[in-house]
Amino acid sequence: MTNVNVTFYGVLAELAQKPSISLHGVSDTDELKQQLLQQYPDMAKHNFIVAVNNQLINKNTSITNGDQIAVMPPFSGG
Amino acid sequence: MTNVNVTFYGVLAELAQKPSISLHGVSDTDELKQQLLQQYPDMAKHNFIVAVNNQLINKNTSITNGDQIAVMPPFSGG
Amino acid sequence: MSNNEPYSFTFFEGAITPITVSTLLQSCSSDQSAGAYSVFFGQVRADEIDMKKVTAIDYSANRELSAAIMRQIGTDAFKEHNAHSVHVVHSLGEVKAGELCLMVMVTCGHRKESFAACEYVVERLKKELPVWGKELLSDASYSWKINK
Amino acid sequence: MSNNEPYSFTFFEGAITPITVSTLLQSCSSDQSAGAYSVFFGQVRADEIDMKKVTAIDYSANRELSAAIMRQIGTDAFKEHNAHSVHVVHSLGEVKAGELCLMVMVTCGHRKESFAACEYVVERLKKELPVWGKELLSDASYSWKINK
Repeated sequence: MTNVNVTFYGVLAELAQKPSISLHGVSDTDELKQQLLQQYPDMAKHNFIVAVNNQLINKNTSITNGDQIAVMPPFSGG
Repeated sequence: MTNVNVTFYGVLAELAQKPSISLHGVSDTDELKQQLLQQYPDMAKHNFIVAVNNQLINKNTSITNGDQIAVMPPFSGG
Repeated sequence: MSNNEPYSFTFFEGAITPITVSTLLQSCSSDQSAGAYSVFFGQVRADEIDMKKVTAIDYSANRELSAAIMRQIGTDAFKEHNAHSVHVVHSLGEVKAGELCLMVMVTCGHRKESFAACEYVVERLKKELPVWGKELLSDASYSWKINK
Repeated sequence: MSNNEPYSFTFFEGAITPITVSTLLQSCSSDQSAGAYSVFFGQVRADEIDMKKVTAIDYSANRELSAAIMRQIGTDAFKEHNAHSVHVVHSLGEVKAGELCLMVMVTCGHRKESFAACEYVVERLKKELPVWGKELLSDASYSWKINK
């Protein structure tokens, strides 16, 4: 079973009430999103930007054991 | 008779070999240019920009006694 | 940040100071073929949001991903805009209204290139850098910043 | 040059130093509605002219007329580009290759305005300011600079 580390940023870290969690048994990023929305329903109000191992992804992407996943709201730097 | 001070800048000051001269009896800026070209034939190679009392002029302009006249080559600041 | 490399990207704790700026400027003067420096500074504005004033912005970032994305933007600026150097400093943590939170400096051979290159880097980093600003308001509430 | 007036124009003897720059930056931070500073620096390039290198530029100016023309450019930048402040420093006398000869700093509410306003001021002053550069060459000859 896959075991991955998920790190939250910005308003999403606030909604998760912690900077990161471990997730088990998610095989791709679509599944990841579903599981997060189940666990944190308030996140549904926000767009997610997802990076797997520091690569931004823009379509459903498979997840491998040990992957580092970043779940980010829209950027607002500068 | 009009008596005016003419100040040269850039390459024109070099050609005049002094920063300024007094000119007598010129009644407008066209006459001024003619007189300068007679006195300094090498100036014919350059475009003149003329200011009378710190006002740039772009057409023939009459000259009054005591006017301060600047005779300038094209600008190259910055 | 103040080396002679043509590229740097730094997160800076708190507000960017004029010292940071002059250090960076000095580090570029060895390039005698650069005729133009275009520099952009972002300053935290005391905007009003729902009748409350922004007193500061608290910045957080995905630092590793920011480094990778910023390097790509820099590489593109060298290739597409003839940049001789690209240096970026972004604040993390709290920056008060009236203080600097972003500095982008681009050097090029000529001025028109430098204007275009600097604007290019600023626009791209505003869109693409994984950084978040939390606007702290005068009544101790806050609001997450949204970039336009 | 380092006051809190929204406009200044200064001729500076010799090269512009990073100190000049940070002083000017600091003087603007009191405007908390300014979110964007765009700054342009011109540096003397070691160009080649007829196989000779430019080692320095010796600047001269019609100072009084420059002051009047620069003020007009500044006024137009306030009106047409929503500038909050416009500060210009231009060198006089000798500035070596690799040294700064021009600084233009414009502050605006937002970044896009500031890019446009800074470019506007730089382009106009290059065309309109009665300043002349004499390029000093490596063999002790010289050549009068021509702006493109």
